[in-house]
Amino acid sequence: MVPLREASDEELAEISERRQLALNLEEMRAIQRYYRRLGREPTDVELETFAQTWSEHCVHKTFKGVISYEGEEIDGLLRSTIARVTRELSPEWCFSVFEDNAGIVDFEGDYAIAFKVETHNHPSAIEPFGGAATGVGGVIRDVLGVWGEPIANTDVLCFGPLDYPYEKLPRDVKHPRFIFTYVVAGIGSYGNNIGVPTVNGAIYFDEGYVGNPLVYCGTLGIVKKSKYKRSARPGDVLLLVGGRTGRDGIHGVTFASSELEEGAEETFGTAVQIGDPIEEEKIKRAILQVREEELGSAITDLGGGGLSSAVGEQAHRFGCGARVHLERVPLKYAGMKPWEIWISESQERMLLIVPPSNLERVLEIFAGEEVEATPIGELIPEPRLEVYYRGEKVAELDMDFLFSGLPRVKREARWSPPELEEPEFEMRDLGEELHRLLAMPNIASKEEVIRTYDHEVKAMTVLKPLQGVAWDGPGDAAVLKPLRNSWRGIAVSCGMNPLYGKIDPYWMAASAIDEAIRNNIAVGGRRIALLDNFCWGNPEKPENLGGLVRAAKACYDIALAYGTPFISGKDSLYNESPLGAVTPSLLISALGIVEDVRRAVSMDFKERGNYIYLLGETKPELGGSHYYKLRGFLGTSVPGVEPSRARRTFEALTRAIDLGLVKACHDLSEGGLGVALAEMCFSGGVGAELCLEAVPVSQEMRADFILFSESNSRFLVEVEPENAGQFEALMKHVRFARVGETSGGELVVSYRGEELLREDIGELKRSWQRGVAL
Amino acid sequence: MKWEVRIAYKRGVQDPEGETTLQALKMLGFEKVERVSTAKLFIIEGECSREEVERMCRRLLANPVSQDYEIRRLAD
Amino acid sequence: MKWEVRIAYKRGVQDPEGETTLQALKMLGFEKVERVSTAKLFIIEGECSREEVERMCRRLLANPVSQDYEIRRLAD
Amino acid sequence: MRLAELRVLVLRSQGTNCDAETAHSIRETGAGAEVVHVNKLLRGRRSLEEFHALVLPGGFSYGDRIRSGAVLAKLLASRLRRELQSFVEEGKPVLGICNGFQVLIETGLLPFGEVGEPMLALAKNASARFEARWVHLLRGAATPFTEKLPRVSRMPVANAEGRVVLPLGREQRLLEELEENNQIPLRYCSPQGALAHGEYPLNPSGSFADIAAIATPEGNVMGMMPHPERAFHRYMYPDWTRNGAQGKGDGYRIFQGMLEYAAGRL
Ligand SMILES: Nc1ncnc2c1ncn2[C@@H]1O[C@H](COP(=O)(O)OP(=O)(O)O)[C@@H](O)[C@H]1O
Ligand SMILES: [Mg+2]
Repeated sequence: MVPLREASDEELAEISERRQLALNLEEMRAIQRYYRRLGREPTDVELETFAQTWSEHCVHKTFKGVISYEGEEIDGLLRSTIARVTRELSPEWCFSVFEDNAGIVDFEGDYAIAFKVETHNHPSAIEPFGGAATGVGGVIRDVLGVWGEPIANTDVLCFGPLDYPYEKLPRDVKHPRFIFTYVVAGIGSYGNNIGVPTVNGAIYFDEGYVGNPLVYCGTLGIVKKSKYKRSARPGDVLLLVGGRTGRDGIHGVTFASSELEEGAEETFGTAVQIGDPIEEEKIKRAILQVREEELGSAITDLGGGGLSSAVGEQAHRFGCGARVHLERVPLKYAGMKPWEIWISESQERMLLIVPPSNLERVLEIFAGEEVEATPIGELIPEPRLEVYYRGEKVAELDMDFLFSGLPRVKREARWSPPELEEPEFEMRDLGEELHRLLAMPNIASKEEVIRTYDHEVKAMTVLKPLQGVAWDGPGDAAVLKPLRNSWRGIAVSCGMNPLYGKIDPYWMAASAIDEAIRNNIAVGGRRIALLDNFCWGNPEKPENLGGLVRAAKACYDIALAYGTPFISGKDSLYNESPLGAVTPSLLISALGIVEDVRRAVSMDFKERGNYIYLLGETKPELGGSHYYKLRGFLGTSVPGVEPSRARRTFEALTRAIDLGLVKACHDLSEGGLGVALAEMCFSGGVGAELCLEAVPVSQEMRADFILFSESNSRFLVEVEPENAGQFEALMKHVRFARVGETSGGELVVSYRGEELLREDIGELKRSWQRGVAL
Repeated sequence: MKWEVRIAYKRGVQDPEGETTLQALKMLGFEKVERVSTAKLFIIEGECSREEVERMCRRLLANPVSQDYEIRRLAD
Repeated sequence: MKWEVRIAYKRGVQDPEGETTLQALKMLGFEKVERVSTAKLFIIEGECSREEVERMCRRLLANPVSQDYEIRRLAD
Repeated sequence: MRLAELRVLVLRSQGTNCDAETAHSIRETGAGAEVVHVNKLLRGRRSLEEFHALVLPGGFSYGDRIRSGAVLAKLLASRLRRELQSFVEEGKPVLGICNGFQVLIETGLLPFGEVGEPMLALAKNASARFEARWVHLLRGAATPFTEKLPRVSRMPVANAEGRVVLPLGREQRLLEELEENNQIPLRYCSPQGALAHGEYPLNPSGSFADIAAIATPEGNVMGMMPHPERAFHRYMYPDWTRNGAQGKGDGYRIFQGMLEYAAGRL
């Protein structure tokens, strides 16, 4: 028993602190009132249950709380922005959104696709190999947790500069190179071992990630709608399957909801885990068999909060209660306290709910795969969570209070534009600038990393991350063919622009959405669904939250205008280190449908003598661009998004692709026109001649700005001359122009008759490939 | 000089390789084995001081959060 | 009883991990390192004789073509 | 026997992860394929004898712990020795892909078809990394598996331990013997078909003498590092957007060769 009823505010705060509950005073007071009403003291198991269930990680207090922003009361940021897009669009092809571990959209016939992206930032900062590996393992379990068969992984990684000086590192902060090396190894190791291809991702480098590296892990899976069971009832057995429970991962969620302070290694050392992909592979086989035979009535993964969250949430979902006997949980070693068993976050475990009549067969399936499966309790009709240990009741909680007693957080949000200036500088030799841009770590080839990931296991990866004549060009999106007997495919892409956020998070978010979508469109994707992943600093600081609110508002505005619903997402707040808050980062992942994978388009130029078209308008938008960064500036002219015009471009391009008119297509992103064009050239082994004056611009612009502006919603397209008429007719309502032709072995750019740049494409490729070495 | 660095996961951190090895040994008929754990060695040669080897461990070879390392000087 | 089995690539068989570790250490500024090689340890506990551990090595733990093994008894 | 009557065993254990696409490939080639867990064989619930061919697919059997393929191989060699040996001696085809190749080497079945101590090793790639990339393969000795391949074929590798190592001091002699016996069906080469000569990444693992596959002298057992099931259709190729998505790929020919051989001898 923990004496709480008589505790003063100071004592409440002290209890929360000492037990690492990460509950604030108001929450502690709500708990205190509850026990005063009950007329008893809480047990440690109960307190821990609150700490887990009410953690930022599990309930997204900030995203669901009340935020006051510029005189406006935002009643639930998630509900009023991200989820609202989906509500207002309510497409009939969304099978399950925001309620499950993963979002699910229709695919073909009975098949649907699940997609989830998670972050594993804190663990990766401390134990990069294990942190990244368990990030992959965790998100794969999210897909298993919707009865999905995992078919592909994605990973987006953010690190400090690899040449960061050691002397500048605070104690306990690991060098970006160390983190990079081991994060990549961890992702590869887990994905390769479990046999799920890693097909799409990105890597960003920025000073803001030195203390706060970001590791986003995504998994896609195939769901059979008719076998998607969510029908648990009182009397059904709670079956814990997978690895044994140990002390590892204890307080992982409270850890994730706290700032990384000095000494975090000691405090949270137990939060570190390495993971065992083979165990998860066995679990996967068994679960898919249980699915095929329709033996389960519900399923969920054990993630943050361990059993305490999983059991409670499942019971809550089915409007009943649960009874659990903790001594039945198989342990790695003796001596664990009941509360430790209850909240342990040991990896590779899942919770199945099984009607008693099916239990025997389910146990047989798990035994067949050499996986431990243990009934640990059952659902009960009373809305109570009862936990026993060796016959003694160690917790009894009211489901209602547990799930609705959390005081809503109220937060202040503020945002004021940073004081920045548009730089003035002279144009230098554009050939050299192009080489240097291509070698910038954010733009340079990630081939060394990508090749350590198996991206083809399962033989479904039709459009691979690396494309072109030498199989090494940077693709815009991966295309998968999940069913052996259907040509229908899915396109997976992402978008992220941390640099823009330093100017305005609104346009950062808008740009990320635009980028994720245009990457998807570029390969032939359509009917696009989005996922959002916010990584931000402490939301209790109004300036941090202000940026977050702006980004969320952009998500609403832009995604709605594009008609692209959000189906899932996640936020990771409190990314703070001794070096300060993380660079606010919003990852947008996109999932599109490709009607026939044989029509998918890669980004490499195919042949000499074809026309090159540029779709979309180029504006003097270089704020946050890599060209500015190269010259040491940030600027203010962050790229905007004009959804109605962009949508016309997207739709026209999709039609052109469907008609087979597009030989190659690449979106313009970091480094703008110059970089995209160079990439298409060296990937295809085909040169190009470009006339800059032909580029459709919004106003008179300098040549270097035309070449390196990062305006959104633009594509380069290769079209055979005989199809030019048909292609141009399709583009009637789109701002576009023919800007050049594919040619020999050089990239030549001229402006009003003057040659600005003439570079050998092999040399350009070498610059690009020098950028990031593993 | 020749140094031997031995790196092992801390107690409490899973050692799947040790566990699989144990299972495999049993399946092959070595019934009496009770526990297997694994570790990794780096043998480092060169004119380095113990402090330098320490630093190598902390910067590259080991992660002190999850792993223990032990440094031993070997005869040349 | 507690045995330590040390498995390493035979001399003459390339040890890629040792080589990349050497490069990485040099990149990190440890210029004086001249050679790095690696090995793996299995710590085996149970009532087994040295002969049995020998047999484990030959039957499972080492590939005789590429690897050498060394067995050492540890204090319990 | 007709292809459709053939029953192929695709053997899996914990950590095998290429069994589904491998079985698909066999079925699409026209034969029957069944994925069976090794425990079923070990417990006598299923038997090798039921099948006309055996495929050991890729993946990470037992997590590749200790050494790639070692645990599964030692289980097979110690507990199914006789069945396996007679399967091979009857001339039934056995194909090991990637991890399966490692298993075949560790059982001793490669190179000379005898279950026993390994005579070869597959060691860590010279790059010390997992390597996922497409390679070019030069067809060498004729085996049932490779006879339908063009002189230069393409398939992807994806492994961390793919470097063939021959016993020290006896490399040249053994190599000559393997060559004389027609035991090296595939080698890494350039797109034009010139041997890789160890050059990275043409030979992605640093494999001795560019060896990508090894067969027994009889030719009915072959292990290969590349994954034919991932090169089964043209649309799986990394550059099909340049050269077309229609038709079967080189991987198909491996399965076709194996199955036609099995059908022919029954
Ligand atoms: N960490 C990563 N994991 C997997 N794939 C990656 C990773 N980083 C980049 N890629 C892949 O490389 C290709 C190019 O990515 P990127 O360099 O971000 O290109 P771009 O910005 O031009 O779209 C894409 O297919 C992407 O999925
Ligand atoms: Mg792109």
